[in-house]
Amino acid sequence: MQYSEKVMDHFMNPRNVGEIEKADGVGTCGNPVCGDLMTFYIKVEPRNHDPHLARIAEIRFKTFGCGAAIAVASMASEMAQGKTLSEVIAMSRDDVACQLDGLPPAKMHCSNMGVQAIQEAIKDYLTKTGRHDIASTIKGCPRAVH
Amino acid sequence: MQYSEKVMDHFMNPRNVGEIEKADGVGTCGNPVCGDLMTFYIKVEPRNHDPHLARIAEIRFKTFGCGAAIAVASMASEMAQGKTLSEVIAMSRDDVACQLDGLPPAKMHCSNMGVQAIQEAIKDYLTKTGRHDIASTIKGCPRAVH
Amino acid sequence: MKNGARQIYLDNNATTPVDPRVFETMRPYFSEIAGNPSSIHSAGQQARRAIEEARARTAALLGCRVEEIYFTSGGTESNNITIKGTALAQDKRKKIIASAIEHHAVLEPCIYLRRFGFELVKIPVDQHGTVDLDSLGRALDDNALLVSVMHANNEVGTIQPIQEISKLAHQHGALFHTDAVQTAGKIPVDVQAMGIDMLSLSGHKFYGPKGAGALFARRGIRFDPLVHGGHHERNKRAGTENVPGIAGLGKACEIAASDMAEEELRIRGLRDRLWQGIQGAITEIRLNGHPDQRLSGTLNFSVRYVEGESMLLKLDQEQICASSGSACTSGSLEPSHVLLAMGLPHDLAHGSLRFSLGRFNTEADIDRVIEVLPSIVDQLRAISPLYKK
Amino acid sequence: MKNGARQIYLDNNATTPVDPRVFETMRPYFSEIAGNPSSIHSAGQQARRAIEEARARTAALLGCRVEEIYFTSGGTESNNITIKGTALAQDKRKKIIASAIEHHAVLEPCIYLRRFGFELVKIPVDQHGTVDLDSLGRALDDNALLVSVMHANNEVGTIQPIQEISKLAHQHGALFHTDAVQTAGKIPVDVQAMGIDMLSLSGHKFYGPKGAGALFARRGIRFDPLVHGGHHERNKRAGTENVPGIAGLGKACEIAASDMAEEELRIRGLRDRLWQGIQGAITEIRLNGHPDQRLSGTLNFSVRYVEGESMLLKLDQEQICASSGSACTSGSLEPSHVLLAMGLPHDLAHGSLRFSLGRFNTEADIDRVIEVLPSIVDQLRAISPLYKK
Ligand SMILES: Cc1ncc(COP(=O)(O)O)c(C=O)c1O
Ligand SMILES: Cc1ncc(COP(=O)(O)O)c(C=O)c1O
Repeated sequence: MQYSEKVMDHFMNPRNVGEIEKADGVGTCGNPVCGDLMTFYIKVEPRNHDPHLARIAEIRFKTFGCGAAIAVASMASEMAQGKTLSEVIAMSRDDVACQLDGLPPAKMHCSNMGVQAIQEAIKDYLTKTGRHDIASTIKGCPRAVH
Repeated sequence: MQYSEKVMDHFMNPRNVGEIEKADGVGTCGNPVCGDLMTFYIKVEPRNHDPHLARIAEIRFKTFGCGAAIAVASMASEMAQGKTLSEVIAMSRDDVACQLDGLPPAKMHCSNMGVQAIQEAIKDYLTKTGRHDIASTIKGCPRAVH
Repeated sequence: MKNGARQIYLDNNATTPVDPRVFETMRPYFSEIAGNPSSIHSAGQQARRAIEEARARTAALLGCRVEEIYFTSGGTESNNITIKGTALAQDKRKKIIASAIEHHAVLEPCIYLRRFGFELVKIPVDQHGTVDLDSLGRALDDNALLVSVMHANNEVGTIQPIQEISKLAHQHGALFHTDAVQTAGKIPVDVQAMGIDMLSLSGHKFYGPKGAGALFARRGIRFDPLVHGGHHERNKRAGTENVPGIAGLGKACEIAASDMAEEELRIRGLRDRLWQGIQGAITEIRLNGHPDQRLSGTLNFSVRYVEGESMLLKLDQEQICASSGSACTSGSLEPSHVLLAMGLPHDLAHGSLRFSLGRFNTEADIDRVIEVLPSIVDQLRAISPLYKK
Repeated sequence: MKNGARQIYLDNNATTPVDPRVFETMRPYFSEIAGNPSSIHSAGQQARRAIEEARARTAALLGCRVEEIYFTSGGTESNNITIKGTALAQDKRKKIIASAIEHHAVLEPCIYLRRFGFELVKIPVDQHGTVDLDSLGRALDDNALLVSVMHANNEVGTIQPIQEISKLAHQHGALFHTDAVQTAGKIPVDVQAMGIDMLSLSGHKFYGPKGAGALFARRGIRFDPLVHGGHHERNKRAGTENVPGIAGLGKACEIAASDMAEEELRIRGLRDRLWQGIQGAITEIRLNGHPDQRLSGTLNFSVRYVEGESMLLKLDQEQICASSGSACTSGSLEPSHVLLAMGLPHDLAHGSLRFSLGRFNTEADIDRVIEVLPSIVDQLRAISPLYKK
C-alpha cells in the first residue's frame, strides 16, 4: 500500500488514542464485518449556551481497521481538538485526506468514516443536551452502529 | 533447423553434383513453385540384356532446394551409384533419411523426392531402351516435371 | 526499516525470489544466446535447445511426456487456456465445476464463459478448506465438461484429495484439471498416479522467474489456444518464446525435483516452530486451513480484534513481509473468498495473517517474528474498540 | 564455425539481444527486489514502483497517458487482446479489416473469431507492400469494427501510411489498431498525431527482454481481457506481473526514445552499404519492399535460381545469422504470405533473404557478408538445375 509519510506517522504513532470515561458524546462508525470500526469520545466545553460556539475540549478514539483507518482517526482527532462544533460539523473527508497528504483511492472511505464518527459523537452530545434540532441536521454515519 | 551432422556434411559437400552430357536417363522431381527441384542424370551399364541386373555406372544431379533437398540428393546419388536398377527401384525414402541419420519431420518429403527422381531417371532409361513394360511399374514422381 | 535489519521475507506463496542457480541458467539467454527459437540459424537453434531442455525438466517433475508440456506466461494464463480452451473447443458439455476456494485465475475465466452458454458450479469446502466430495458427486453429470480443483490452496495451504476428485470426474466423463501453482516444485505431483488431465504451474512460486509458467495437457485432449498466431508450442501458444524465462523455469523444476523431500521437511520444521512460538505468546488466535493436510510452508491464522493490514504494516516496519486475507489488502470490500467459504466470520477473515515460508528462510527469521509479532498485536488490540482485557 | 569467427547477427527483426543497460535494469528484480507487486509490504511496493516507472517510460515513447499502457507477455498477446477483446466486448459490428501482410499474430485471432460470427476482410498491398487505400475504403462500412494495419512489416520493412489509414477507419466509426512491433523503439510513434486507438509492441524487438510487451489502448475503448483472474493491469491482464521483464521493457523504451534518431541513421548507412555491396557482386537479385518507405534496418531481396534455406545454412556456417521467407524455413508448404501478397512469383519468394540490422552491428559485419555471400550464391547456383550461365 503506498501510504504517505504522514499516514505512516499517524498509523505508527496515533494521537489521542483511548476512551473518555464520562464522555459528553460518543460516536461510532463502521462495522467489524466490513473490516473497519471507529469510536470517538469527546468532552465538550460549552460557550454562551450556543452549541455552535462550544468547543471540543478533549477527544479520544479507538479503531479496529487498516492503516488508513487508524491514521485517519488520529488525524481527524487532531483536527477536531479545540475546534468549535460548527467547525467540526463542516469538516469533510477531503480535509482529512488532504492533511494526510492524500490517501490511496481504495481508502477514501476510511477518510469519510473518521469525520462521520466524530460528527456522530457531536450528534450524541447535542441529543443528550436537548438540541435535537441541531442534532437532526448532522448527517453522521450512514449505518451507524450504536 | 536441426539437421544431423551427416545432413550438414552432404549439404556442404554434395557428392556427384553436375550433369551427364549423353545421359542414358534423366529424371526430375519437384517444382520451383514448391521450393524444391531435383534432376538426376544416369549412365547405365547393361548386363545380360536383363535390365534388372543393369547397374548405375555414373550418376549426377542438380538441385534447387533447401539444405535437406541438397543433402538427400547427394546421399541418394551415393546410395544408387553402382547398384542394380532393381535395387534402386526398391529403395525407399526411409532408406535415404536413415543413411542421413534422420531428417526433421517437415523435411521427409525431400527424402521422398530424392529416391523418386532417380527412379524417374531409370524409368526414362527403360522407356528409351524399349522396356515400357518395366518402366510402367515404376511409380516415380507424383507430378513429374519433364 | 528499524535498525536496518535485513528483510525477512515470509510471503513465499505470493512469489519467491529467483534461486541464484536459476538466475545463472537464465543469464546467457538475455544477450549472448539471444536468437529466436524459430530461426534456423545457430543462434536460434541454441535457444531452441534451451527450451527443449527445459521442457524435459518440467516433464520430469510431473511425470509426463515432454510433448505434453506447453510453456505459458504463468499460472494465470495456464488456467485460462485450460478453462476457456477446453470449453470453446467443443459444444457438447456446458458445465464447469470448480471448488469455491479456487484462485481467481480459475473462477474468473469460468465466469467469463457464462456469456458463451457455460455454467459454473462451485463446490463448497469444509471448515478446513477441504472440498466436499458429496457435493462434487451431486454436481457431476454428463453435462460436466471439466472439474477444476486446486492441488493446494494459496491462502491456507489445504491440500485436496486430488486422486479421489479426479476419479469422480472421470466417472462422469469430465476432464480433471488441477491448479498446482502452489504445489509444483514443493510436494510431489504425479499426473499419472493422480489422474490429472491438465495442470497449471508457475515458475515464480518455486524460485523460478515471474512471467514463465507451464500447462500440462494429456495427449489427445482437445483445447483451443488462448493466444493465436504462430506455430509455437505445437500451435497451442503463439508468440516468441520467453527463452530465459523458460530456461529458468526448467532449472527451477530440476532443482525442486532433487531437493524437494529434504526442503519440505526443513520448512515444515520452521513453520511448526513459528506456530508454537506464536501460540505461546498471543491469545485468541485460530489456525486457518487443514491441521495436517496442508502445505508445509503455509501458516495462516486469525487474530481476534485486530485487522490484517494494520498488522502487515507494522510487520513491514520491522522488515517482515507477510500477507493477509483482509479486504483492506486487496482494495475490495469483501475479505478473502477462501476464508469466507471455510465458514470464518467476517471479522476473523479481516484479522487473518499468512506467513508463507520458503527456501531462503532461516530459524533466525522465525525467531524474529516470534519476538516482534506479540507486541504488534498488543499495540493494535490496545487501540481496538473490540478488545476488552 | 569456420575459423572461430564471432557470430554476426543480422536477424534483428526476428529478435534482438538484450541491451546490457536493459539487463542491468532488470537484474535486481530477480532475486533481490523480488516481491509481488500486489503485496502491500515494502518488497511488493518496490516491485510496484518498478512497474509504474516502466509504464511511464513506455507511455513517453508513444506519447500517451500512463494509464493507457497495459503490460502483456509480448506482441502476439497484445494483438490477441486487441482483436478478440474489442470484438467480443460488443455485438454491433462484425467485420474486422486487416492488411493481407499482417503478422500471423493478427490474422490468426481474426480467423478464430469467425466461429463467433465475425468476418475478416483482407486488404491487398501493392508490389512494394503498401496497403491499397482504395480497397480499404471499399471495405469500410458501418459494420466495420476494427481496422488493423501494421506500422511496418517484419519481413520487408515497408512502412504504412498510418495516418491516412486511421483517418479512413475513423470516418466509418471503426477503431484503428496498429501492430507496431517492428517500429516501436526504432522510428517515432505518436499515437495522437497518427490517430491510433490501439497499438501493440514487444520488448524483444528493440533490445528489451522476450516475454514482455505492451498494449496501448486509448482511454474509453472497451475491450475484454484475454487473460482473466485478477485486478492486475486495471483488470485488463491478470497474472503476477513479470517485474524484471516489464522493468527491462521500460528501460528499452527509455533508451530508444533518447537514441532513436542517431541510431536510425547509423543503421540505415550500414544497410545501404550492404545493399550496394551485394548489388555489385551478385547478379539477378531484386529488392523486396518499398524502396524508401522502409525500416532502415531491413534488407529483403530475392536471389534467382536459389532457395532461401540453403543460403541461410551456408551463411550460418560462416557464423552469419539471417532469415528467409522460404517455405522451407517455416515447415509450411507455402512461402511467405507477405511476399506472395506483394505479387512475387513463388520461386522468387522461395529465394528470398532478409538481413535485419540492429544496434550491435558494425561495418565489419556488413563487409563480412559482402565478402561471403557472393560465393555462397555461386556455389548454390552451380548446383541449381534452374541456373544456366
Ligand atoms: C510485426 C510483428 N507482430 C507481432 C510479432 C509477435 O511478437 P512477439 O514475438 O513479441 O509475440 C512479431 C514478431 O514475432 C512481429 O514481427
Ligand atoms: C493457486 C494459484 N493459482 C494461480 C496463481 C496465478 O499464477 P501467476 O501469478 O503465475 O499468474 C496463483 C498465484 O498468484 C496461485 O496462488
